[in-house]
Amino acid sequence: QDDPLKIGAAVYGLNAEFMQLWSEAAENHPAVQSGEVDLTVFDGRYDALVQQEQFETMITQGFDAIVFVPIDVEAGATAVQQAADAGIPVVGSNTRVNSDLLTAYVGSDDVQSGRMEAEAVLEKIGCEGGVVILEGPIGQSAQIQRLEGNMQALEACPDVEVLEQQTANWSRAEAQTLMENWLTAHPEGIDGIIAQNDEMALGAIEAIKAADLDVADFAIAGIDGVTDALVAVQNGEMTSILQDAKGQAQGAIDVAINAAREGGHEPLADLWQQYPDMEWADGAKGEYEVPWTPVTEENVGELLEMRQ
Amino acid sequence: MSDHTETPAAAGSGTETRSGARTSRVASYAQRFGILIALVVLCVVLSVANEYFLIGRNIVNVLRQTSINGILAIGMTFVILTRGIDLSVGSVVALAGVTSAAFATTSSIAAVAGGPFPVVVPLLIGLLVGAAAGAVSGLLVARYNVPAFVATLGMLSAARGLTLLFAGGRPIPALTDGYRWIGTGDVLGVPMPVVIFAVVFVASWYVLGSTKFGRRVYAAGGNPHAATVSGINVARIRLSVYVISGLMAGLAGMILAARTGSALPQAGVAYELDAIAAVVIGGTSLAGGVGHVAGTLIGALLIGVVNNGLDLMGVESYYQQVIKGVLIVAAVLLDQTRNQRA
Amino acid sequence: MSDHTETPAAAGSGTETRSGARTSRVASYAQRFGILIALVVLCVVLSVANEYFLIGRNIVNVLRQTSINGILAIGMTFVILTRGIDLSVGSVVALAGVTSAAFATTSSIAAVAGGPFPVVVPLLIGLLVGAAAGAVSGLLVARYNVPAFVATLGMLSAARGLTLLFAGGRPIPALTDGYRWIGTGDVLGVPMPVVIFAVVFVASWYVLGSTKFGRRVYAAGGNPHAATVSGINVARIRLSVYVISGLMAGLAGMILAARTGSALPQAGVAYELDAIAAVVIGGTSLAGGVGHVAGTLIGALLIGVVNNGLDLMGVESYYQQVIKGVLIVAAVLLDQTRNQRA
Amino acid sequence: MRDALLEVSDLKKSFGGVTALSDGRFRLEAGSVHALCGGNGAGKSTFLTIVMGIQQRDGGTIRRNGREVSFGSPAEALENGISIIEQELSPVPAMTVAENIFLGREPLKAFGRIDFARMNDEAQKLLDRLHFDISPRARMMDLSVAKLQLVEIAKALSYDAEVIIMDEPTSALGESEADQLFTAIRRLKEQGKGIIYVSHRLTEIFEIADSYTVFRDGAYVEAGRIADTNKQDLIRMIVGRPLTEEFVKENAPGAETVLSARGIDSRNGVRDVSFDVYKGEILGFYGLMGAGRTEILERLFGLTAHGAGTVTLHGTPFSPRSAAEAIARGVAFVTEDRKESGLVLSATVRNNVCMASHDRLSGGLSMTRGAERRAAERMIDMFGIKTATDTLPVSGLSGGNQQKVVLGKWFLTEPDVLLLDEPTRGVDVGAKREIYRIMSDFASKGGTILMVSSETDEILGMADRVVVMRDGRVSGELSRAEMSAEKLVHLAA
Ligand SMILES: Nc1ncnc2c1ncn2[C@@H]1O[C@H](COP(=O)(O)OP(=O)(O)OP(=O)(O)O)[C@@H](O)[C@H]1O
Ligand SMILES: Nc1ncnc2c1ncn2[C@@H]1O[C@H](COP(=O)(O)OP(=O)(O)OP(=O)(O)O)[C@@H](O)[C@H]1O
Ligand SMILES: [Mg+2]
Ligand SMILES: [Mg+2]
Repeated sequence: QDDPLKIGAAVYGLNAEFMQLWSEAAENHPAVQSGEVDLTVFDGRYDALVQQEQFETMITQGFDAIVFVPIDVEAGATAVQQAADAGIPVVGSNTRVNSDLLTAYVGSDDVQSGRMEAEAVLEKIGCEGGVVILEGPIGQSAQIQRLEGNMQALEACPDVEVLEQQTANWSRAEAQTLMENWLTAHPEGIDGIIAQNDEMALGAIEAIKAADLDVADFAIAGIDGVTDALVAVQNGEMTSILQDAKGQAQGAIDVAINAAREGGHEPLADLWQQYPDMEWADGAKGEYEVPWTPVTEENVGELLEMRQ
Repeated sequence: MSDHTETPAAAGSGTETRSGARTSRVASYAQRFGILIALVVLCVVLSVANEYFLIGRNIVNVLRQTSINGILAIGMTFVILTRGIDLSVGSVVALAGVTSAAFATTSSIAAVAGGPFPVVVPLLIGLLVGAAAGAVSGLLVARYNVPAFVATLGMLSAARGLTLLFAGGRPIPALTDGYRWIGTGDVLGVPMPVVIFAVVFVASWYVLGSTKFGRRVYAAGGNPHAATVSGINVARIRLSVYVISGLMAGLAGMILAARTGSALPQAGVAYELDAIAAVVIGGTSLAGGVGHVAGTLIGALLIGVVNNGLDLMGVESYYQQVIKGVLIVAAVLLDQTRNQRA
Repeated sequence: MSDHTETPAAAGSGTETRSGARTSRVASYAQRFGILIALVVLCVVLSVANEYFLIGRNIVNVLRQTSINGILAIGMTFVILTRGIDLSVGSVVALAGVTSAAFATTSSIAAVAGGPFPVVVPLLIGLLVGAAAGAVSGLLVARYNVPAFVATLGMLSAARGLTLLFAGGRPIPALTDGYRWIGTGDVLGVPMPVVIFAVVFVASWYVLGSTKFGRRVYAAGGNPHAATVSGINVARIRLSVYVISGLMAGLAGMILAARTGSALPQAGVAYELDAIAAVVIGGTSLAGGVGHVAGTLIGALLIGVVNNGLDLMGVESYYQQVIKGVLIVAAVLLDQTRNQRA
Repeated sequence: MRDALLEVSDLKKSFGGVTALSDGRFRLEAGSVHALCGGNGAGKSTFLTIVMGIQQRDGGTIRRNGREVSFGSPAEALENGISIIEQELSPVPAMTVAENIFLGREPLKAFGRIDFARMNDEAQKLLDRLHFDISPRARMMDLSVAKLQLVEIAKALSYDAEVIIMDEPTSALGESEADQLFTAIRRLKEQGKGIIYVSHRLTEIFEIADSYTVFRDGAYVEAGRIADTNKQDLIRMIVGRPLTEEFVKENAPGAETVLSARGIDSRNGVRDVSFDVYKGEILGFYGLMGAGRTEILERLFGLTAHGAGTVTLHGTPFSPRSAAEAIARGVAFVTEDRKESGLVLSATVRNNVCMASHDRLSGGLSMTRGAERRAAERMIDMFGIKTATDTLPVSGLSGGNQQKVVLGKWFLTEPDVLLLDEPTRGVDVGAKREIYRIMSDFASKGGTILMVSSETDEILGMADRVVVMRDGRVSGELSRAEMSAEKLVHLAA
């Protein structure tokens, strides 16, 4: 075997659990484990410019392919352009980037998850009452798209009133404070809580507990399936929509290897078996959509097992 | 006491002091009146604007929400009084949170072998970690003359990295009830974070106002050279205040973890800004030697009330940021013009 | 009266000054030697450790990556020299970025009616917005005696809110080629950001070192009372430095937008920390009156090299944070021990 | 009658509740030196800073050449031909001497660049003309207090102002430097300038001034021609009652050696200094500026690194590594520069007084408030510190009163050995006498004093023995009987 392929994974930030799961999965890709691929993960520190600079660094070092999880849809385009100019294929993962130079995108449709979580909440409250929405940082693509999904679901329930809608910046502590204040401002009115990620849903749960209210009286949903949320689902406190970090990461690496080898790579990741709907198609497709998995009391045990 | 009078520029401005200590102490608080008035005005406006603002439950909320920043700000007050600054508190919050939580989790993955331990073990660990982080910053500042900004910026970065390493980037969940009680329990209906905050506040008031150590903190900050000539070991005082700030960060980190139910390695980001803001809004001078924890308390409450009030009224996030910025400046401006000379 | 000069602790730290303003200026650079040596040592280590570090292309990368922080840090140097601080630069970066970009986008949703305009229009807008933000902070500090920390913290929050409001939370994409040239063009192979940084650096060197205004900045920071008694309008100087810092933030914001190809309302978060760090690492005292942009340049380069080197070597993110913290302190420590008295 | 250069009437100023000035009156004629006299806290500095536009008045009128003026800032006063040497030295520490002198009016060359060469040249010329031995290129933070004061003098003179205010310009100077200043003042007088001169050294006033104005408790008392008055009368006007002899000296040295130095070195060229001090003795140290007296005291007190030589205290080795150790051995040190090393300006009088006695004033952890208050009140009484309460920040005290706070701080430690570096700097005649009496009592009760002073009168009046220093070495030692002004000056030069 010749020199290992040098693949870089530029992710927007590693301080929170989801991207940590993503990058761990990337490191565990069979090709990385076998030494076929030499993977370097770059922490973008939540800054579009830092990511762009990391692209410059990878270009300097002549990486063979890049997997890209941008902080921002628009700002990522320049980085992709630079890589393309240097002849390095870029595979998007998890978050979209507004560029047609991307070799492929392996991710999940945020609009869909937004709709799914909102539907879960609405179903539980019987399509009537008041809900609040805890949003991600305004302007981020996940926030925009998940909100779009939230709204699609809400349209079907005209009797539901959106009492409050505010960003808690994906943060559990911020969501907890926000929720405490909302519970005061709407002493009776809140029936459902649509949180655009799990961390914020967990914060809301803590706020409810702190106010001596019963979590069971609220319909709460989040997205991502982080470990704490899985536990909360197990306790019957919330609903979560699992975003398959492993599938996204490993799928993207397979596509990246294929692009670096200019075709002919046999995919090694589990996800191609796991999801019957996902078709490898010789790695030539522009988009691979990794399905969402609603976390239910049935599958939560198994999912938690996998986290160990 | 009443070292803490005021900005030298405004020295003796409008304070009738004749009958000694008592009056002067009152006067020294009177100098906080500006910012206290700002707080009161804000509260009045908010209680008119929103029916829920003044209800008991919301008051408890405000206090609880203020407690973490308040505790950090009290530690920060010690540091700033000596002309220092501690940028690392946010990171130390997270570090102390995850390290202590590892001794208090029932989750087998994250727990330290043998755990979970009774609550005093993680509590001591958290305080110890906080104090150790503070001691490192303090040594750099006091002994090696590294500017406080650089030393604690280094600690900000390093402590965050260590936290993430220690926790593997994941939260430490499933904390024991004993541990969670620090954040969610209550004493006679007063939430624990508020109780702890109150204890810390009273203790710091006592230490700064009535002890030898407190006197020396003011002296070391007001004029380190003169303090040295007067036989005060300025380096030791400097070291101590960073340890105190670290302890406070440790405490705050545990309360935060206990409140949120798991210790998050990304907790506390940018907390230093709010803590410093509370101190400065409260009238403590970044030039050292002048200030008081009472002001810090008011500063922290002001920030807490602004956040709470804007949330209560459902002000949109973007406007919140604009209004928050304006309000903080306006509060200090009100204080400033009142105290200005001539 | 009797403003307290406070020779900072390091006063008279063994600097033999005999033959003059010239020598004294040289001496003042000599005080940067410590940190310069730290930078050189770091570069040598990195070039041994990584084959790519010293290649021309990477050097260009480092310079380009340093330029934005460098430009901010130069503006910050002016502010810190007057005993001030500007926490708002990161937010002003974003505000100037989006407002100028609105005049330079081909996207019909985000554009200002009639746009896109020739590059000079957005450029002027960006500078104007930066200067205006600086002027507001400056007025609060200089005229209304609001502590710089509070005034600029307010601006940090308000400018971010305004940015998000203005842009509706979304990036402003599709900037004109003319505008993008600021960030991606080059002059004789030197990237534009580096060219602009160089021009700003030389200009600030000249202004601080050779002009009346420069002397006044040092005087206003070194001893505001003495400056006032010498007939210097200290308030005006204070106002000016915040305007300069705002201008630099405006410039940096446009370069950032031009480099990334769209103006992000959430750009520049926490940039103030790196900018202040560059200034302080470069030896400028937060107590005012002492320091030099040459030090700031070295400080900014040091931070840039650390970031670049750790990425080049593919050091894992969490370790990076720890190492970065340690390296920054170590660099200053090296400097400090060299300059320490006795 | 010609319009006066400056005429001030009914000037008022109060700081909150404290009235600093209730009726300030003054009339300055061209070509004259007019002394402004008054005790500590009489309102002199307040008056002068208002004239200069540094502070704003509450009431009253100021006329300049007959025209009513109101200066909103020092810049306006400078434009109107008034310059000032402030009582509190206020340099820009990191700048050079020349830069400080020309601050705000630097000579320029093409493109608005500062002409550093010319600036240094002109500063050099100015300093040479005044016979001040200072390099224009030295940085202010490297200079001693005395030299800082010389620079401030040079700076004030360089404005070529018509009215020059000098608020205690000689308080940190030795006599020879003061003489240089007087030469310059006479020259200015001939040029028709007017000088307002403040000093607590009355001999100086009789040497240089033409007329006087006396303030007491913030109000005008009397004015007149120096030729028509004498020292006794002036003292009476200043203090409000007659004072007899200036120096009080009742102590007699014992035979027991308390402190003994053998061949000690210190930085800045102090070499091989030896002396003994006895119980109950006041040992004077005399010398010109920079002779190294301060360094010796700093060395004894543990503030500088120890060089060669040994010191014993009560027969046991004494080499403190910190001030705390020195204090613990019963040594106290009234430093020369109260602003730099003596006081925490932002702290209250009480906290400053108590600063070196924390252990004594605390019961374990807690400070004993009552003890602190009583201690402060005792020292305020003992030294006659003029302050509304002991809980005001010392930054609000007049210069002389600040000096008394420093003295109070050290007397409170109840030392055996007192190191005094220019102890009466800026203190008024009445209080000086009080301080001398306290020193004398202290020595009579078995205390030992080492006193550095640049005033020959003070040395002659108080010292039992004097060590004269020159260029860091002992150039002679005189007993009280041998002492005379001529011998001191001769040995020092
Ligand atoms: N900033 C201030 N705040 C409060 N009180 C002040 C302030 N400045 C001066 N005073 C008070 O005003 C009075 C007059 O002070 P001033 O400095 O004018 O005295 P002075 O005549 O110059 O005394 P000295 O000879 O000691 O210098 C003093 O009682 C002093 O306490
Ligand atoms: N070149 C210098 N660099 C740093 N400090 C100095 C220098 N020269 C003097 N000093 C300090 O300044 C203070 C006063 O020094 P200086 O020798 O001029 O004082 P003085 O009172 O005029 O004379 P003496 O030394 O005889 O007391 C001392 O603390 C001394 O250590
Ligand atoms: Mg005076
Ligand atoms: Mg001396």
